[in-house]
Amino acid sequence: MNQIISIFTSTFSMSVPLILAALGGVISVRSGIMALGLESMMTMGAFCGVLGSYYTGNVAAAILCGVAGGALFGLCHGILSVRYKVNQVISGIGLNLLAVAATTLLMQLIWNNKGSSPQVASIKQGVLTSPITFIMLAAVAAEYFVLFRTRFGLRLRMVGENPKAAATVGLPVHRIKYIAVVCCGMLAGLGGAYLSIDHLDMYVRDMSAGRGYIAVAIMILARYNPIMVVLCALIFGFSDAVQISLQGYGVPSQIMAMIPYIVTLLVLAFGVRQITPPAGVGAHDDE
Amino acid sequence: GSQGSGNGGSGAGGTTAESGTDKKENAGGNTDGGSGSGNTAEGAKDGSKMKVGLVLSTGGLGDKNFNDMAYAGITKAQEDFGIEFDYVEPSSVSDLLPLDRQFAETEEYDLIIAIASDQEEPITEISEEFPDQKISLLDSAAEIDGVSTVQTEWSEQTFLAGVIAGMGTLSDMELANEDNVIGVIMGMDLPNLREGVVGFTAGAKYVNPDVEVLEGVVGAFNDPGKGKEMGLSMYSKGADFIQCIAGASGLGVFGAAKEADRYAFGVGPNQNGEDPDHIVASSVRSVDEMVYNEVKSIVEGTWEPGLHMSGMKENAVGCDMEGSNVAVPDDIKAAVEDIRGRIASGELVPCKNADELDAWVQANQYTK
Amino acid sequence: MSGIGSKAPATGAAKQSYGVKAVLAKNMSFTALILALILGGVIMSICGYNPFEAYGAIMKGAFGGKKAICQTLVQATPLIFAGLAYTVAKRANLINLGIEGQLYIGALGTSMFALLPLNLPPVPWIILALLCGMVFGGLYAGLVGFMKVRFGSNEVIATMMLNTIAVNFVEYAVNYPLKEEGKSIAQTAKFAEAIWLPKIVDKTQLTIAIIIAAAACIVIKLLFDRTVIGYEIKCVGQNLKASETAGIRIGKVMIIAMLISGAIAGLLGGTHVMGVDRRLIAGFSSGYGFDGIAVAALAADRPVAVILSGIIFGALRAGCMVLNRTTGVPTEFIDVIQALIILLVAAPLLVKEILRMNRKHTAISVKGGRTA
Amino acid sequence: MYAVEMRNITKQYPLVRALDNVDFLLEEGEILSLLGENGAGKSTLMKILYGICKPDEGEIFVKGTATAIKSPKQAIDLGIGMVHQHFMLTPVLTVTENIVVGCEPVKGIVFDRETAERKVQEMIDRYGFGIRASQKVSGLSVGEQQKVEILKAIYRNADILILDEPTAVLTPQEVEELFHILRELKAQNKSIVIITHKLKETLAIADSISVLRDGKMITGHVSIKGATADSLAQMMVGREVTLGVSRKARSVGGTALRVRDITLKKKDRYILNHISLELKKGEILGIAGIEGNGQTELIECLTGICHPDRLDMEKDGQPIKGGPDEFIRKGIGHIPEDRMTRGLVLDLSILDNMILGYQGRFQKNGILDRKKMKHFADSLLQEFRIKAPNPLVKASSLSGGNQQKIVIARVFSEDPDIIIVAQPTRGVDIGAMEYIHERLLDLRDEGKAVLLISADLDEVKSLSDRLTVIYDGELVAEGRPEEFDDMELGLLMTGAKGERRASI
Ligand SMILES: Nc1ncnc2c1ncn2[C@@H]1O[C@H](COP(=O)(O)OP(=O)(O)OP(=O)(O)O)[C@@H](O)[C@H]1O
Ligand SMILES: Nc1ncnc2c1ncn2[C@@H]1O[C@H](COP(=O)(O)OP(=O)(O)OP(=O)(O)O)[C@@H](O)[C@H]1O
Ligand SMILES: [Mg+2]
Ligand SMILES: [Mg+2]
Repeated sequence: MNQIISIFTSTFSMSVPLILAALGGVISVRSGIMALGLESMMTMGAFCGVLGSYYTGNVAAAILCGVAGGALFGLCHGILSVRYKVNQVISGIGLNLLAVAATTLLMQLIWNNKGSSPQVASIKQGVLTSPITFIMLAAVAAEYFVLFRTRFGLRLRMVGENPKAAATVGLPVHRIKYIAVVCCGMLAGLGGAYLSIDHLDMYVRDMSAGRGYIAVAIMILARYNPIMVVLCALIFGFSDAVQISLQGYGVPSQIMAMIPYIVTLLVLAFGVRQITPPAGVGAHDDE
Repeated sequence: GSQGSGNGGSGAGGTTAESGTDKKENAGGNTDGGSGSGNTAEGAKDGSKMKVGLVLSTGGLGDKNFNDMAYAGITKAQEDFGIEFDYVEPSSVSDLLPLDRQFAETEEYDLIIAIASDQEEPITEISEEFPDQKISLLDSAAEIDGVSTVQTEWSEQTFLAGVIAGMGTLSDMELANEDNVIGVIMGMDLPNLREGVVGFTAGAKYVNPDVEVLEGVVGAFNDPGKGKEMGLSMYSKGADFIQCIAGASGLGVFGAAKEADRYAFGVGPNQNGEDPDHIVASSVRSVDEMVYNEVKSIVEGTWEPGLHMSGMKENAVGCDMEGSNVAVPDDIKAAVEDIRGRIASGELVPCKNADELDAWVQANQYTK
Repeated sequence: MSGIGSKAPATGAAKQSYGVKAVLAKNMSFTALILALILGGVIMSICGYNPFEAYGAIMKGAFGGKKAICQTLVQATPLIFAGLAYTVAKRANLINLGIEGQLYIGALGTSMFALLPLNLPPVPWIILALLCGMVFGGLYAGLVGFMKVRFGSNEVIATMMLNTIAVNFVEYAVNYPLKEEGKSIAQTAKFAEAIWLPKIVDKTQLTIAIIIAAAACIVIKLLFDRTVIGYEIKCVGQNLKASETAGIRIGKVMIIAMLISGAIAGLLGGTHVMGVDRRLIAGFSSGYGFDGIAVAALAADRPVAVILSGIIFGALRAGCMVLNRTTGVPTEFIDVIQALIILLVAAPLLVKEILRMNRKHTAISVKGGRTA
Repeated sequence: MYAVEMRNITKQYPLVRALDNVDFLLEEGEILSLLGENGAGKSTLMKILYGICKPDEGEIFVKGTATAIKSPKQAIDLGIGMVHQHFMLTPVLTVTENIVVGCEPVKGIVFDRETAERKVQEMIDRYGFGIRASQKVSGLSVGEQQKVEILKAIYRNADILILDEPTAVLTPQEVEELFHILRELKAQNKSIVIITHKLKETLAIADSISVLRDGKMITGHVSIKGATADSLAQMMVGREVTLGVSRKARSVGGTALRVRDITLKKKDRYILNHISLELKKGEILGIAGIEGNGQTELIECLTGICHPDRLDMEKDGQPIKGGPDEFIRKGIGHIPEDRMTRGLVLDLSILDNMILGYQGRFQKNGILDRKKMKHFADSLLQEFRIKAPNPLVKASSLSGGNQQKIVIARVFSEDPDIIIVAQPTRGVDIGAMEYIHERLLDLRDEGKAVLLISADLDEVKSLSDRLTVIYDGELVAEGRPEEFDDMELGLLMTGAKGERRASI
């Protein structure tokens, strides 16, 4: 019984950051900007969250810092890909590299150790009662509502599908895209902050450990739909939790570690076919 | 993304090891002539003309562990003997050979210190190429001509923590439970870490043959988030003591200990200060002292090639309870000291190999 | 009515030389590279390090002497392969984020073959072992192509999932079935000496792998320029429907593009294990697969430019080693510089704006407007 | 007062001077037809007015005041609306969403879908456009999409309306309906610019004309009075053109292609309903029909792209099946209806596009023969008078008409036995149109079999030796072109008069 509860809490706490980042990715992609930079936004969120807590000792301020850190990189990604028309795959990969290097340097400068930060004040409430979990749930609903019910959502989807057409009906294409990537950065940053100041109480170099990439996969698998994101992330988190729980029964751990990835691959092959991203991803309004 | 550190990464988060990389005094090269290949070292107590090169292990500085400890050791030596040093942080195992070679090629260094057993082969090649170069290889059991290797045993390092856990899980310690279950978590499934696991298990079964030892692998040295889940999962299965050998992922295991209100063991340096109420002890390995001693020997002219052991006898590995607030019952403490003596004296040889574990446990049972 | 400016064709205007800036404007990638280095230096000095000392060390490590150049080429080799692998798939409009996994599987294939006690003469043995790696890597990537064609699976997810699976599988292999007896390191036994890639320069790690890499780039260029399959890959990459209409078998072409891409990644793995480590070690790749994307970006997806681009990144890595050893400048600056290079090379508009090269255009048109 | 006055507009693209010091005037309350060959600069001029392109030089006055129009938003605020030549629609969104986006009705922050749909449906009904407001655009035919584009502009209540080739894909009835709407708008004192390559339409609707040639305005603002199709054509092209070629078949031979019972079902609906047809050597068989009645699918079935539920097809008595490669090899040429998506790989060079589909002929053991390709492309550029700097430039840099010529040149030069031609002259200027028609007739005279599918009634009527009408996946009528008059054809095409079921 204990174990089943443990698997479920584990599933949730591993899914929360993935859901947040993937939600961010959904907004970004829906506005026509590919979101390979999620990893960098999570990293910044995790780092800045700790930084905020370190300097203020206040958890709320820490969360805000984390969100701001993610938003900063979201904005960078936006400016590069919208204003300077950088290939979005490259911008994403470049920012991912930059985020890890920059945070490591900052750790060196601030804490004189480039591996991990000191322990800081943290939320530490466990996933079921954490404020970030509630923000996440609200974000899922809000994102769904905004995307599919509001005027802004309609415009955003229009921009993502066909920026040229959106421009010809007078929509402020760039502004909408900037809003979208900043929101994306905020959500992914919150996901990162969850890792560092809720689940743990410190920043460790590269601690997002590839979650940003997994969030990209989840977002695609979910067909860029906020509700489906939750489902897909839970499938992934669940298989990971089960994998952890089943370790130590003779199967080599490396084989066990493949399970969530194989599950995702199978879902991809036999469950979710022909995923078409918004037609305007990577396109510009003025070409 | 890329993998975490390579072989040899282990626990983290210490307080004793001087953490961090102070900005190096520029070592850009001003060894006013006197270096050559080492013969100036003979008899010199003052090392101010000496220069040492340090090739760290993959994973690099900031691990509050292995690499940071080595760095702390060499800075201490710098203070005491006035030597100069340069160091490098390899980014992958494939870079080890060219880095070792670059040090040797300059012929500026009186001693090159290499860390971790994955440098065995590069060092073998380099020592053949530059037979006059003095090289120390730490944490390796290889016998290489002209190289001083310092061997430590993972099985000795974690054995005493196993003893505490094995006795503690059935004791009336505050956070222990009735289940006869304990656990051990590796960062990655690597052979030398597995020796640590076997040592821990052997230690526990030495005092408590029926104890169940859960094993887990996080899959990365830099994922404390997953480390924590792994820890929580084990605690939920009834474990009350967990030894982590997981680099920075181990920090997550400490988090799990706090959340589940159970016990954990640190590894590497003394990590008890990370959470003195839940970390009972740390399975330490004094890499800093090993580095210091190698430098010292070269300064004092006592450096000698060959295989050196640095075990429990030399107090280089073992169990350190200093700084922990956990109240360990006196009988356990006594047993730990007793067993420490038996290992140091060579009376008891911890098991290293999982295949031999059952036989070893049958053959070795603790009696006062 | 018409102004002076309006008579001259625009190309004529662009040809007018404005000294250094005009030269820079014509070589935007080069300009971006320089700018990234300068920016990196500025950041270094802000953080309190001496950029001249740092760049001196990097130059010394990358180009200061024969050994340094060799080291640069050694570091460049895997990057060239990875960049090329990404480029090939990219031309078919497939984003192959799975090079990392494919190179591990390729390395596994080569190693398995190399560990067989065959005792063939070196040349055929080496060739067969490399081919084996290519087949492994190719099939692993081909699987993604197959999934895409058969199930319509998104290749970005598939390749990312297969990365982790491959890395774990190789780790399993070197920990269990292929592990060297009696060693406490997760690695296979050393290959027989006959199957080590021949060195070009003694006492370095520079083997004929670099030549294989350069040759691969040229072969791929010829493939695109001169062969039907290359032509078809380009068509499929640019316009699926037109390709379908033209009778090109899209599925086949996609799978072939992935096979080639994966085979190149496999060759990376194979040459690495046979040339550098001479055995399979867990975690030997320090993220080559992802670096390949940057290399391909710098080369703007042109196969031959990949060679140069790989060498530039290789030089940074080689320079990083000396930087790390001889100065107190943290190596993370190299990563920062790499990231800046990637971003700036991909953003010629930004570079122009920073250097205020846009001015020239507007200046002319404003002048023309007045005269009109 | 002029509604729009553009002065000294110049626009230079890297390789072409699209507009050279152009003056353009539009009076209030008039309908002006902007004429010019492909690539003359018509779209560019209008895009400048709408704020999509920025001119290098020149001034714009709207309703008398000088304005710098920097974005479509600004143009919209000035009361300008535009129907774009290439659709600006988002297929995954609904008709309503496409139309209202940018000035949506809202309740608070929520998009008020009901009101929007109601309003749009009212407009649709008023103009008799026969689409559903809640439908997704992806399910619409090209003609219907064109209507959505028109509604988009009208919905915004523009005073100045620009229509860039709105009639290219409409039937005569639909064109008539559109003109009716335009006259209505004109009566409300709105000013309208219409671009069309069909001179008949210009004569029917325009009050005045302006003609662009090679980026220069050669007429200024002139009244339509006294103009004839021939005089307009001459103005545009700068030489005489023969309009409406028609040459009768000399010798119709044996059966080239026989198809029986093609059937294609999607979601229980017949897209193609037991179609049978027979195509003879030396004849052009025309299929007239409004887009979306199965033409696309029929073409795809006849060229191997789509595999229908039933297909029984014989060429020269031999059954054929397989993919497009097989069909091409068997000598069935295909000029797709949409050059941008099916005909060309725009990002590749002209050279590469010239061999698309026939790359097998230019290779030996998988290696391409560059010399042969280059030679081939050069000769085609010359023969088909394609305006291009050299064969190595990207196909995307050509104007639409010239792009179309590449597709045609490629297929014609491969000497296929059967050619399936869809909308060969869509958006092509009359000079090029004439040329393409001549070529089709030449091929027919050489004894090839041609299947011509077009929405342009003049085209099918003047070229076909036999004519049939497709409606809702069925062939509803067959006969010689002279047997039908335009009105009757129009009715057949809209299904209003489908009395006889043809099996040809
Ligand atoms: N974005 C662009 N870049 C480069 N050249 C362009 C661009 N847009 C238009 N041109 C060129 O400018 C010229 C005028 O094009 P425009 O689209 O205005 O012609 P048009 O009169 O509308 O022709 P059509 O009847 O084919 O629509 C053409 O030669 C075209 O190739
Ligand atoms: N980047 C470009 N470089 C050169 N020419 C271009 C470029 N983009 C578009 N063009 C050409 O400019 C023309 C203008 O594009 P647009 O989308 O307005 O079509 P258009 O001219 O109205 O259409 P068409 O020529 O098909 O009738 C196109 O004919 C196209 O070939
Ligand atoms: Mg217990
Ligand atoms: Mg046009």
